[in-house]
Amino acid sequence: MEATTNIEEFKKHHVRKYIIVFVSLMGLTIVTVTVASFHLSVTTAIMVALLIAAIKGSLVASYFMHLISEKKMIFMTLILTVVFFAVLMGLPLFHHANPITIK
Amino acid sequence: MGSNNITQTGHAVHAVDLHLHHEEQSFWRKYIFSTDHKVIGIQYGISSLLFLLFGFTLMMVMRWQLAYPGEPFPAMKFVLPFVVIGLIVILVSGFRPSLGTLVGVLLIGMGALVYFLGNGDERFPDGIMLPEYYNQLGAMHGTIMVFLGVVPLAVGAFGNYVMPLQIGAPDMAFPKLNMASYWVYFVGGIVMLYSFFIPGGSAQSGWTSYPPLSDITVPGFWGGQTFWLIGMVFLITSSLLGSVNFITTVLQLRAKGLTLMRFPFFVWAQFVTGFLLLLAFPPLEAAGVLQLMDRLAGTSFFLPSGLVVSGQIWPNSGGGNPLLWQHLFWFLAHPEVYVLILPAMGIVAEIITNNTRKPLWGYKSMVYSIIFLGFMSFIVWAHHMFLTGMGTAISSFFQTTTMIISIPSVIILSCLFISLYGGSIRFNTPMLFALAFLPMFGIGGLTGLPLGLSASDIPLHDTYYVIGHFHYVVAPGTIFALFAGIYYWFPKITGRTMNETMGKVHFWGSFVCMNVIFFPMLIQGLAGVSRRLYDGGQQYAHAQNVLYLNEVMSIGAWVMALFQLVFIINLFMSMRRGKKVESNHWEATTLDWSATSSPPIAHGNFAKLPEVYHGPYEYSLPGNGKDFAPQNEPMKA
Amino acid sequence: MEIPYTVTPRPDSGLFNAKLGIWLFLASEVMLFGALFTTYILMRIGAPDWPHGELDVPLATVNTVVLITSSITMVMAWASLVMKDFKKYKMYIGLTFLAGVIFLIIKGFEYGHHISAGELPSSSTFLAIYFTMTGLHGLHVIGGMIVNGYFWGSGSKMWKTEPERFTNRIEVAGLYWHFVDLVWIFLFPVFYLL
Amino acid sequence: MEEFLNLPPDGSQHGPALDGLIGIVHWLMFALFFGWGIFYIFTLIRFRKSRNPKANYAGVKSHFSNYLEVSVLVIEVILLVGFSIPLWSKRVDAFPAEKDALRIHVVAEQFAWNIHYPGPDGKFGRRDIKLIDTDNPLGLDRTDQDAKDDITTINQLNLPVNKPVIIDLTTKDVIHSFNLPFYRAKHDAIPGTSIPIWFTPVKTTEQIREELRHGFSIAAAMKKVGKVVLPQMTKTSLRKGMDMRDQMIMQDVTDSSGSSLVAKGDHLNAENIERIIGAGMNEVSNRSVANLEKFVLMEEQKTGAGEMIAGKNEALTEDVVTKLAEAGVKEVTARQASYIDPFVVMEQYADKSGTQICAKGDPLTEELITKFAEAGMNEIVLAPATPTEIACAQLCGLGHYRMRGYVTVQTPEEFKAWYDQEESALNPPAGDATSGVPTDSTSTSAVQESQH
Ligand code: HEA
Ligand code: HEA
Ligand code: CUA
Ligand SMILES: [Cu+2]
Repeated sequence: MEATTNIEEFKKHHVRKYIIVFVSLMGLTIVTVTVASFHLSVTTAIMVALLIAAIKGSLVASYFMHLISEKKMIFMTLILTVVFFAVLMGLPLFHHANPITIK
Repeated sequence: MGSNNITQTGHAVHAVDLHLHHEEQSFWRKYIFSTDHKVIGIQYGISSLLFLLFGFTLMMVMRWQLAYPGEPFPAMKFVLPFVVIGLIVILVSGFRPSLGTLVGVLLIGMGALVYFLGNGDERFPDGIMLPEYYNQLGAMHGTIMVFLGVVPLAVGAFGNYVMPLQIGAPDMAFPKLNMASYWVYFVGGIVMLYSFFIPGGSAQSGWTSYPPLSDITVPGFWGGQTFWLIGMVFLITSSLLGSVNFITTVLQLRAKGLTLMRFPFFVWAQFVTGFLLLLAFPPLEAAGVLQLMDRLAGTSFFLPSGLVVSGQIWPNSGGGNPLLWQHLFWFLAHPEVYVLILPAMGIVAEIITNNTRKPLWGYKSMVYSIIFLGFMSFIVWAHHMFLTGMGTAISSFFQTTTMIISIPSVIILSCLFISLYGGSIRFNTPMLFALAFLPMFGIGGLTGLPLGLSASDIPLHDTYYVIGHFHYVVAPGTIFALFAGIYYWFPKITGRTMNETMGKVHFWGSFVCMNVIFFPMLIQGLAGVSRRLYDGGQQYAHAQNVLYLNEVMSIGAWVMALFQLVFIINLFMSMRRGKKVESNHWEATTLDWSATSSPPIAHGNFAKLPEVYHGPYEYSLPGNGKDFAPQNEPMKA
Repeated sequence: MEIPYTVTPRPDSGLFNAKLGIWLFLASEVMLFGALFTTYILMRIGAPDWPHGELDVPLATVNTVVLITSSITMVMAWASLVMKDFKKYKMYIGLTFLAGVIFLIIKGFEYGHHISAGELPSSSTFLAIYFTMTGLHGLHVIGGMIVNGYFWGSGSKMWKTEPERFTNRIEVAGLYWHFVDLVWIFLFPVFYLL
Repeated sequence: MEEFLNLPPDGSQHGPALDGLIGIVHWLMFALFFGWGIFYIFTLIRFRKSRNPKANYAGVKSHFSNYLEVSVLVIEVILLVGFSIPLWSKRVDAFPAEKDALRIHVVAEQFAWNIHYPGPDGKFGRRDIKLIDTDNPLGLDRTDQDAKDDITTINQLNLPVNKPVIIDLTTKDVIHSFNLPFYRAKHDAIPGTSIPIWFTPVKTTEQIREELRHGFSIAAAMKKVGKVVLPQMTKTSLRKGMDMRDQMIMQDVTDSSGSSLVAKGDHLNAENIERIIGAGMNEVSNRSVANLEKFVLMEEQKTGAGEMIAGKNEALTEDVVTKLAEAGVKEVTARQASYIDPFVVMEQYADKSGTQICAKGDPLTEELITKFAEAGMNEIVLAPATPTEIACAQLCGLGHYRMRGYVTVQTPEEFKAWYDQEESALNPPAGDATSGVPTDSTSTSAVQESQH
């Protein structure tokens, strides 16, 4: 962060933001634990849990890790990573989707 | 250390440079735990050359068994050359504490190692090689060549030494990390070597280490496979540290005016390679951890239920998936093979432009191709697994991507060919090696095509055709490019040139032998001979009429070793006796030659950080006076 | 010759070296954990049945809270440095370290419980992947604690000589620490809730 | 092109298509290689420094390389869409109807192929890993109704010609790769899953063998006759710490109680030396290890007493060498043996007087070679005895290289005869007590099968 930042300004803008994020993270944790006790069907449960985790994850990445205001170069790197990460996640698909079977 | 020579021959500018920025460092800080990218590059270079030699030796031992199955192994015949060459190296280095002497001693040590590896009841009872030992040699040859030889030489040594100079950087972005990367590599290498000495010997499931075989042969902690895995974790970590450093350096420390499209092609190659290492290696690290868990904690990640080994039900929980390993392994290993080739292409591009005295033809399309190549290399991995039970959809996907990825290679190679046209070609040793790279990589790459089509891969998969395919790319391909690089940058590193006559002997000998070794592999492969056969195929009827080639190939390999001796002697003799030369000996344009004095050693590459005014290969520009325009000099025209 | 852009950002990229470096490193970590999550999916698909409720959800919830808290203290530690408040920094980074300790202690209890109940990695692929992933995550926590501990202790001397560089270092350490937190945010539902 | 590439003979229905694809790809490869190759050589000569001292900055202006690259791309698309993908799809999607095909299970293990036929009922019996033992490597549950008529063999796969066969492939331990080079079938066997593959053999083993006929030079074989010096018996005094592993012990040594310490034929390695010394002996008779198995005798060998040691054409095994050493024979005339894999003679041959030497299909022996030589023949025609084999293409451990099975593709009648024979061995018509366990069919060698 630039050394010239006005301290008061910084406090107002950033520290408040961090606290809001923190509170939402806590809230979402409670939500996900509660939802888990609802006995939803497996697919729904997985969707919900992963959705919440994704939201939490993006909060951490966006605010704690300042991704939201990050430089282009880092975005490019991460986009590349995300693409290959997706490929990696698709691996079970490659494996299971198309076996040789006798029809 | 040889760097002694280097300091002695240093130019005035460089001495001043040293004086300005650094008080005298201790021996250890300067040569052993140095953070200077050039010293680290040399460390990588020496270690990886030794490993290459060692990997080659393992193969020469194997080739004995392939040529003369079941005949007693004449260990001493393989030990003697090491001792002799070690003594010669010590001799030409003049019996004083120097890099040459150290390497001479190491070579003699390697002779002792080979003696150890060529004897002993658990390897050669009654002088005859055991099949399990053959498998150990094969697995370790592959591993050592790829992970301890070529990658560290291409990336660790050339990347480290040359790349920062070419972009006008004072050093790597993270010098300490750079040092750590070398030492982690070193430890990984030692772990790998050590595994030969444990009971049961080293890993023996191929360099691919497919489970369940790798899980169940010599299970438990004291199995060579465990050491292989631990060694790999070190090597992967080293590569990761290195790649973070490389990418950051390229992006952050490039000189003023050095825009991306003014990069020398070698820098592009290293840059793309950095990303391949960064993103492809972690999955193998994960897979390595999983296999370690299988071996040490008794988990079943790669072991399905219901395994019966030698009539006994294998005690484990089951439920795992053996193909998972293959996916994770090839997810790395296909990008990895491009890690083996891209730096080589970079080196070849530098040398060809320099020795044709004209710009690289199609620089831009080459850059786009190499980026595309890097990207695509992540989505072709399953072409190594066509025969593991793939339906049409998935196999179509992977063979299509495989065909697509061959196009950028074709483009790069075409550009290099066309670059020759209209040049004024100087046939010096580096150029000879670089030129030979083209058709050799051509053969290797072209033989990839029938393998990449799933239907024609059926007869060819896991035959010597595959072995022939990739050796053409890595041995007369990459290794030749690396030789070219050594001859080319030697004056940069030492201020002297290598002997041309010996260089040419080395070239022609290696060129002929390489083809004698690897072309017959394609023939055997088409005849259907499987790879990794202890007796070279003697048991099989379909192999009978190509069996005679085994002896031919083996003799080729041994004769080639003799030509490598010429190289080793040349290398160390030239360090002391080579002709002293100007700092821009080859009249090159890139910053590594034009902006620094030769040889720069210790911290500080440039008296003043250079500024770049134009593209990398402005040779023979009409109206520019001399036939080359260094990047740091504004063009006159 | 000094290496440029260790403290000030390079104008065209807007980044100082270590920031780019750590993001690259994190990119590789993403691929590392990606491979493990893929393994998880494959193991789960391949298993005849996947255990539910075998793990201790309350303890893990506490651990989630602990890690999230450590993330905010980490970011506050950095923010304190930006606001030139070294005392607060010391407190926050200390708290972050402490949170790491608590996390590991709780994790240790969980592990001990499983092991004494005979639930070993070798018992099933579920336990295998559970131990492997949480274990590897634990190692990452330990790694982060070593770094944070260093910056709490002798490493913090740099504040006096090169405050900006030190602030950068804490930012970088923070990025790593948040990533470790982020991994846990996914591990938690994946193992405990599903 | 296929001939030029020297692909092995092919006996499958789909093989020509695969070979054809390999051929076409190689055309492309050669075109690119020689096209660029000529350009390359030309530029190297034309633009060498002495001929062209000043380089041309611009170089090539034309864009022919773009057209070239595009055409490579187009050809590759054609290869994919026109050839490879349809061919692959045929292999993995277009399985023949179950009723038209023979269905077999193949279970690999270190280092053998277990073959499981369903028997006349067409149903595979239950297999259970708990039942696996040396007699029942498949773990077949013979009490299961479906298993009663199941035929199992080891390393011997019999198939009828012209009938599609579906093979369900799996393995008990590590990954193997089921490879029939002469039928262009290859697929990995993965533990934990069973993967079906299929192909149709259209040539019998017999026919493949015909295609593999090749000359064999008797004259060349006889050039390898020479004197072979045999190792002699000596006595060696032993010291602790000696290691003479290249020596073979020529006597039995027992301890005082008469139990054997080392046997004749053991090697004189450090361990054995220690044992012998331990028994209080300090001298032993020995000879050096000969390793002459590749030689066959050209004349009969007898002891001084006229006792037979070894006949003409017999190999110089360690045993024979030992006997010769004991008899004090120093040197013999012998010939280096000519073959490793068994071959059969592909013609009927007679000597000058018209006496038949061999019939077509006789296995080639050293004895036959000598006979041919004596009859003054220079060249004969051979073929491998068991050309159609099952190879293992995936590294599977120390025995990977010798994991070899046999496929015998027969006429439908021959196949039926074999099937019935196996079947009746399994369930003898009359109450034969020895039934129950399937016979190990490796003994039914492929040579006899196809000879008839
Ligand atoms: C540096 C290493 C390297 C490189 C660059 C390549 C490049 C390629 N490889 Fe190779 N490959 C390996 C190393 C490499 N490979 C290794 C190590 C293995 C085996 C691993 C194991 O199993 O142990 C392997 C195995 C392998 C397989 C698996 C085979 C099997 O197991 O059945 C396949 C299948 O698709 C394949 C395909 C390809 C393709 C399509 C390319 C393409 O990228 C090639 C593109 C290049 C060209 C098409 C050349 C262009 C030529 C011209 C333009 C004309 C030239 C003219 C003259 C020279 C005169 N490779
Ligand atoms: C980069 C990779 C690389 C390289 C360069 C080589 C180089 C060589 N390889 Fe290698 N090989 C592999 C990677 C490589 N190999 C892999 C991955 C496998 C598969 C393993 C498996 O099955 O799992 C394999 C398998 C393999 C086999 C098949 C074994 C089998 O299937 O059973 C054979 C057979 O001949 C072989 C031979 C050779 C030969 C003769 C060389 C020669 O070209 C060697 C030439 C060597 C040099 C030219 C070294 C020169 C070095 C110096 C001169 C050093 C100088 C030293 C100082 C200055 C100090 N290799
Ligand atoms: Cu079975 Cu190789
Ligand atoms: Cu590949």
